[in-house]
Amino acid sequence: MPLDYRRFNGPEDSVSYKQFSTNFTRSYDELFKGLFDENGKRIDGREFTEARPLYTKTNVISQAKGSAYVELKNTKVVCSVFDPREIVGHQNEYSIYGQIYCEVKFAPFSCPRRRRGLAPDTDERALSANFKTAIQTAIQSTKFRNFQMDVFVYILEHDGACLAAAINAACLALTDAVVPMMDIFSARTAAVINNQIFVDPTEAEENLALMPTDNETNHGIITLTVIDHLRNITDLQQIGSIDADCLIKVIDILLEECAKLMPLFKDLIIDNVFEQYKEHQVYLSIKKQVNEELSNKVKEWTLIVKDK
Amino acid sequence: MVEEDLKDFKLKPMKCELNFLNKSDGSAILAQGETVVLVSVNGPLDIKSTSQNMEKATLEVIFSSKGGKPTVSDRFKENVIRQTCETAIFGCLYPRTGITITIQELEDYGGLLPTTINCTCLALLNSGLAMRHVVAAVGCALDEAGNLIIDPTNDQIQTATATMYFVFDSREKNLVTGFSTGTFGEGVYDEALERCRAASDLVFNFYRDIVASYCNVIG
Amino acid sequence: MKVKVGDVVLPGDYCDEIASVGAKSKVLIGPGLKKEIDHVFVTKAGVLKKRNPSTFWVDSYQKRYIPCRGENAIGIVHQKAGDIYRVDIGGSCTASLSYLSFEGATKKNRPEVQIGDVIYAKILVASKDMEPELVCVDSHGKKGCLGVLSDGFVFKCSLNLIRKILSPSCPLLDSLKNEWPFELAAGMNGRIWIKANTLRETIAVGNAILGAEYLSDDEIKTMCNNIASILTGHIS
Amino acid sequence: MKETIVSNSEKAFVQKLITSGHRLDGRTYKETRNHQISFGSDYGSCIASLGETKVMAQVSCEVVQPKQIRPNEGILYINVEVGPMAAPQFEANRQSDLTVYLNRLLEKCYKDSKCIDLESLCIVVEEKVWSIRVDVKILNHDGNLIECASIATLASLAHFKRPDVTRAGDKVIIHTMTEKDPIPTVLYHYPVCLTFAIFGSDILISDPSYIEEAVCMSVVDEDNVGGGLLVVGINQYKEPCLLDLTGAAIHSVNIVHKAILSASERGKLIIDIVKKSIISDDTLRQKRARINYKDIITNEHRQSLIRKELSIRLKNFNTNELKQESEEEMDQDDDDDVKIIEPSKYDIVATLPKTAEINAKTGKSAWIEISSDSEVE
Amino acid sequence: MEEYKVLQPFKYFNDHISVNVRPDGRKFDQQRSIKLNANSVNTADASSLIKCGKTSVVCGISLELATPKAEEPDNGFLVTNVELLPLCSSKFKPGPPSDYAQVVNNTVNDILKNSKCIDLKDLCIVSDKLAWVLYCDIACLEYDGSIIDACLATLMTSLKTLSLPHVIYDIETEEIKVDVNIRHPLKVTGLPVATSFVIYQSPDSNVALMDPTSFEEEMCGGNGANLVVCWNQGLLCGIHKFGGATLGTDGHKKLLNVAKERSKTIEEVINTCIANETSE
Repeated sequence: MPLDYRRFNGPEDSVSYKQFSTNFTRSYDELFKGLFDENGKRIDGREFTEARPLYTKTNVISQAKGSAYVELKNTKVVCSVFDPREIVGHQNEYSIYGQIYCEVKFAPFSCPRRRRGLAPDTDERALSANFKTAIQTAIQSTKFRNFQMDVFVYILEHDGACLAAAINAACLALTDAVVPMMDIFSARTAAVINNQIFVDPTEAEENLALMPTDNETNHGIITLTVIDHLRNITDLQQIGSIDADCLIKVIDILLEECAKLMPLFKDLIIDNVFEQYKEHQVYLSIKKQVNEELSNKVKEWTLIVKDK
Repeated sequence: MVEEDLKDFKLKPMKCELNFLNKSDGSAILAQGETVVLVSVNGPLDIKSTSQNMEKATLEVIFSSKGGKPTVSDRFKENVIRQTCETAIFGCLYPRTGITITIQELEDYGGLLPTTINCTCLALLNSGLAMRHVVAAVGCALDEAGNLIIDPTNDQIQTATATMYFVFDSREKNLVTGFSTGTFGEGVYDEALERCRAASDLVFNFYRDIVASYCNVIG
Repeated sequence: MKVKVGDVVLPGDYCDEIASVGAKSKVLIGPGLKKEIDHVFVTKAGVLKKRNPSTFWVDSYQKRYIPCRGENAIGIVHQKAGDIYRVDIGGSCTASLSYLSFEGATKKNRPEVQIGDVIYAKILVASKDMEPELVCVDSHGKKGCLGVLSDGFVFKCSLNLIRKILSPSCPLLDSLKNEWPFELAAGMNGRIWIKANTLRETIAVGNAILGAEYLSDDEIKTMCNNIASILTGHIS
Repeated sequence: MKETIVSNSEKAFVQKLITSGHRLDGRTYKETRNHQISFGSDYGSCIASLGETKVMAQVSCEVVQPKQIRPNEGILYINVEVGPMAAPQFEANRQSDLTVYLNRLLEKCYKDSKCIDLESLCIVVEEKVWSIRVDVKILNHDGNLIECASIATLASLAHFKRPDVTRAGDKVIIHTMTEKDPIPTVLYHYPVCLTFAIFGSDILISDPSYIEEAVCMSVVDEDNVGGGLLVVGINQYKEPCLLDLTGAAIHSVNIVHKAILSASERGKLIIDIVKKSIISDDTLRQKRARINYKDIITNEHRQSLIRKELSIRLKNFNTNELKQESEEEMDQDDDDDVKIIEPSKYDIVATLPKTAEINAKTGKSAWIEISSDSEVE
Repeated sequence: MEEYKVLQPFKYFNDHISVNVRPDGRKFDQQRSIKLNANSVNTADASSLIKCGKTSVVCGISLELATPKAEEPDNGFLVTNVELLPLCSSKFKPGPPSDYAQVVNNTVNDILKNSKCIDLKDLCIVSDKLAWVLYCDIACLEYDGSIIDACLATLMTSLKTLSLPHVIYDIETEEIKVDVNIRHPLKVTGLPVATSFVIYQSPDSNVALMDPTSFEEEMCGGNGANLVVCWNQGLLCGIHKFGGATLGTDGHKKLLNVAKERSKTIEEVINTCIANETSE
C-alpha cells in the first residue's frame, strides 16, 4: 500500500508483540477445548443458546441527527446518522430512490490480535457492503429522492458479533434521527463450530469458526436481520460451510433471539419520545415567557412614545 | 525582565527582489541570512463555484518544500500562513473570488517559517491586493544558558532548548500568529514577546525601504 | 504609523492630514485608502499623492485589473453566449457585452464580432458583487473610438505604465507622434493596442512604451530619438 | 481560471512579422534568449532560466530495494510539477496534460537514452540500490518549458553527488557528507532538448517565447498550412536521442534535417554552458565559498525591463545604464507592561468506577438560558 | 431562538458577547464539565475516553515491536495519529484526513515532542535490534470545539496507565519471547495540558473565550481554536496562535494565567481518574 503522506507512519516492519507471547500460536483442538470451562458450559458461563445482554443508549453524538451506542458486554459500537444532502460524486441521472452511504470502520486498537490500519482495508469495505444491504430494505428511501443519507459506524472494541451490534445500533440511530422506516429491525449472530451452535459468539469463538480445519463438520458464522411485525428476514449473511438442516436450525434460533430484542428496543424508543415531548413542553413554556416579557416591554415603550 | 538597549541589535542580512516572476500578479524572493524563499501571489481569480465564498475571497496556500514529497508539516505551515494572511487581506473587497499563494522553499538554514511569512507579505504588497495591515515575523531561540537570542542562526537553533516564532501586525503591533517548540518558563515567554515585538519594527522598516526603492523608480 | 503626503506608505499606516482636511471640507479618497471609524487607513503600498483641492490616493504597482465604472478597457472576446459576448478583460471574471450595445446595432443586423476579436469598450457596470458589463457606444450614441479593433497588435503591461503614458505630463506620446503616424488605444486594464503603417514601426511604438516604464521624462525623450533614428536607418 | 486566449490581431501580426523575417523581441530565427544556471547550497539543486522562463530541479536519493526484473540497477524517477506559480491558469497538484507531456519527454531524454549509468547505483544486488528522484518545478512559464526543464534536469543531475557507501559484511554504512566526500553521478553523455516552432511550411524559429508558442499552436487549429512545435533531444556528440512533434504534419522532410543540424550546434553551445557552470561551481566549493540561492537576487531587475528582457524590441535597440540605489538598516525602540487576573473554581469528584468528573458551577446567568437538552445540574 | 441562531449567526453571537455571556450560559473564562474514563477498551494496551462538554474523544494505545531506524539505533517509536471521523460532525467527509485534521495531528505531535514526557530511549529493548513502537490512535467521536485539549488529555491518561510487557531477546538466535503477565509501567515525566482559546473581534475590544464550542470557533475565523497554550507542570511547553483577532500584551498575560489554572484542574482530574482506576 503506498506510503500514506497524510498521516504519521510507524516503521513498516512493526509487528504486534502478542505474536511472541506464549499462548498465541495454539492448534485448533487446544483452542476448541479452551472455549469450554470445566462443566462444559462456555468460558463466560453462558449457555450455548444464551445471548449476551444488550446495553444501548441513543442521542450520544449531539452534532449528528441521530446516534446510538450499543454494547454487547465487550463489543462496543457507535453509530451516527446524518440528514440527507446532495449526492456526492458525479451523478448521471435523477435517482428516484434516496441513496444510503454506509461506512463501517474498526478502531485501530479494537482487535485483540493485531492493530488495524487507519485507511479502510478490504474486510472493512466488505463489512460496510453487508451492513448496507441489511439496513437498506427497512428504510423508505423513496421519501428522500435524489438525496444521500450517511450512516457511519465505528467499532471501539471487537469481541464478536460486530455486524449484528452495528445493525442494531443503526436501527436505534435511525429511529433517533426520525428517518422514515418501514419498521424497526434487529439482528443477531450465531457461530457453528464442530456442529455445535454458539449464539452471539465472542471473538475467540468467531476466530475458531473461521479457522480452516480438515474435519468436514459444519463451520461458519451466520448473521440474521429480522423486521419486527412481519417477522420476515430482511438479510442473511453466512460465511463458512454449513449444511442445510443445520442452517435451518440456526435460523430458527436466531429468529427467537431477534424477537427477544424487540421489546427492549420498543421501550427505549418510547422513553425517548416521552423525554423529547417533555423537553418540548419546557421549551414552549420558556418561549411563552419570553414573548410575554417582550410584549409588555413593547407596551411600556409605546406608552413612553405616546406621552412624549 | 532585564531592560536591554536594542540600538546595536541587527537582524540577519535581508535581500529581497519584487516582481521576480513576470507571469504572476505579485511575486517576491526573499533571503534572510542563508534561508531563501520564493512566493507568487495570483490576485482575485475566478474559481469553481463550489469553493466560492459569498462574503469574502477564499485563500488557498500551497507550500512546496525542497524535497518534493508532501508531508504533514507542509499542511501545518500552509495553515499558519493562510490564517495570518486571512487577517491581513481585506477579503470582503473581492467576494466570490480566489487568491492563490504558492510558496517554494529554496534554502532552509533555520527560521524558514518567519522568512516565508515575510516573503508572502512582500509578494502581497507587490500584487496590489488591499491589505488591512502588514505582517512581520520574527523568530527567537532560548539556548541552554537561558539567555534569549533574537533571529537565531541555524546552529543556534539546533542547540536551542526552545524556539519561538511571532508574527506582529503593523497597526497596533499585536500578535497575529505565533508558535513555539520546546519548553520554557512564563517569564522567558513575556521577554521573548517584547523583544520580538521591538525587532519587528526593523522588518517593517525593511519593507518600507524595499517599497521605496521601487516607488521612486515608478515616479 | 502616521504618514503624510508624499511619503512611501505601507498598508496599516494612517494619515491624519486627510482627516484634518476632511473635517473642514469634503474629501475625495481614491484607490489605496480606506476610511475606518477613527482614521483613514492605507490599504496598498506605494506613494501617498494629493491633488490640490482635496483628492488623495496611493500610487501603487499592480498588474491584476479590478474593473471599475466608467473606465475604458481592451478585451478579447472569449465566447458568444446567446445574445451576449463573454469578453475577457483581465479581471477576476469575464465581462458581458450585449450585441445591442454597438452603434447602429439592431435585432436584425448584428455587429460581426468573431471569437478572439479585440474590442475597445467602456465599463458600464462594475462592482465587487456583480459581473462587469461593457458597452461600445459612448454617451451620445456615437461610436467614437469604441468598438472592434482590427489587426494591429495588442500586448499586456502593468497598470502603472498605462497611467504613466496617459498622464498629460508624459513626453512619450507627443515626442513619438511627430516621428511617424500610428494609432494607439490604451485600456485601463493593462492592455495596449497599437497599429502603424509598417510592422517595424508598430514594434518601435511597442518598444518605446514598454521601455518608458522605469525612465524619467528626459530619459524618455532621449530614448524616443534613439528609436526614431534606428527606424530611419541612421544607426543600422 | 481559463487561459486567456490568443486574440486574432496578435495571431495575424506575429505571423506576418515572422514570415517577413523578424521576431517580436528583435531576435533572429536562430537566436535564443540568454541562459542562466544558478546552483543551491546542497548538491543536485539548480535553477535554470531561459529569458523569463524559470525552472527549478532538485535531485534527492535514498536506498531502496531494486525491482525484481533489474536486480542490479538503480532507479531514476523524474517528477514534473506545474503549479499556479508558473501561471494563473494552472491548478495545484493536478496532473494536467502539460505535466504528462513534459514528464514523458524528460523520461525519454534522460531515462531511455541510458545517459546515466544505473549499474553504478547498485549497492547490494537484489537488496539495496540507490533510487534517484528528480523533482522538476516550473517557477515561471514564459514559453519553451521543455528546453529550460531539460537544462535544469541535466545541470542538477551532473551537479548531484551521492553519499559514499562502504559494505561491512551484510551491513551497509552510509557516510555523511562530512565523513567521506560524496561520489558524483557518472553521466555517459549529456542530452538536452531543443524546441523549434514551425511557421508556414519552411520557417523554423528556435526558442519560441510564450506568445510565439501560443500563436504557433493556435494556427494549427485553422485550416491553412501547418504550424507546430518540434522538440529535438541531442547530446554533445551530435547524436539525436529524441524527436517529438506536436501540431500539424510536416510536408517536406528537409525541415527536420534543418532542425537537427541547427539543434546540434545550438545543443553543443548549451551543453558547454552547463559544463562550464558546473566546473566553476566546483572550483568555488573547493575554495570553501558558500554557494547559496540568495546570490540570484539582484536589485537591478527593476531597471532590466529597459534592457534585454523587453518583450517587444527593435533589433539593435539598447540604452545607457541607469544608477541604482542601495538599501540600509535603521534601528528601533521597545515597550512592555504587566497584568494580573483572578482564578476560577471547580470541584473534582471521582464518580463512577475508573472515572473522574468536573461539574462546572454554572451560576444562573442574567440571560434567559434556553438550551435544547435538559441538562439539569 | 434556534431560528435566530441559524438566520443571523453573527448577530446572535454578538448579542451574547456584548452582554458578556456565551451562548451556552458560561462566563468567558469558564470551561465545560469534563468526564474522563480510563481503560474502558480491554483490547487496547491502554485506552481512555474523555467527554468535555459535547466533545468526546477516545484514545487507544497498541504496542508493537520493530527494528529501530539505522540513524537512531537506540530510539523507540512514538506514533500518534488524530482521526477526525466522519461520524463526529457533518463538517468532516469520509476518506483521507482533511487539511484541518492534519493540522490538529501535527499540533498534538509537536506538543508531545516538546513536553519530552516520553524519552524514546526507554522504548528501546536492544539497541539497533529491537524497540517498542507505541501506536497512539486518537479518534474523535463527537466534535464540538477545543479538540486539541481533549486529544492531549486522553493521550496523557492512556500513556500514564500504560504498562509494557517484559521482553526477553536472545542475541544469537534473535528469538523474541514476550511474557505478558510481568509488566512494568512506562516512565512518563510531567503532564502537558493544552488549553485552547478563541479570540473574537467585537467592535469595541477583542474578547478571548476559553474552551470554545465549534459554533464559537466558527464565529471567530473558521477552523479550530485561535490560541492553544500548553502548560507542563509550571513550564510552558508550547504556545500556538493561529490567526483570529490580534492580541495585545495585557490580554496575553491574562490568558496565560487562566490556562495555568485550568492545567492544574485538568491535572487533578487525570490523577484522580488514574488513582480511581488503579484502586479497581
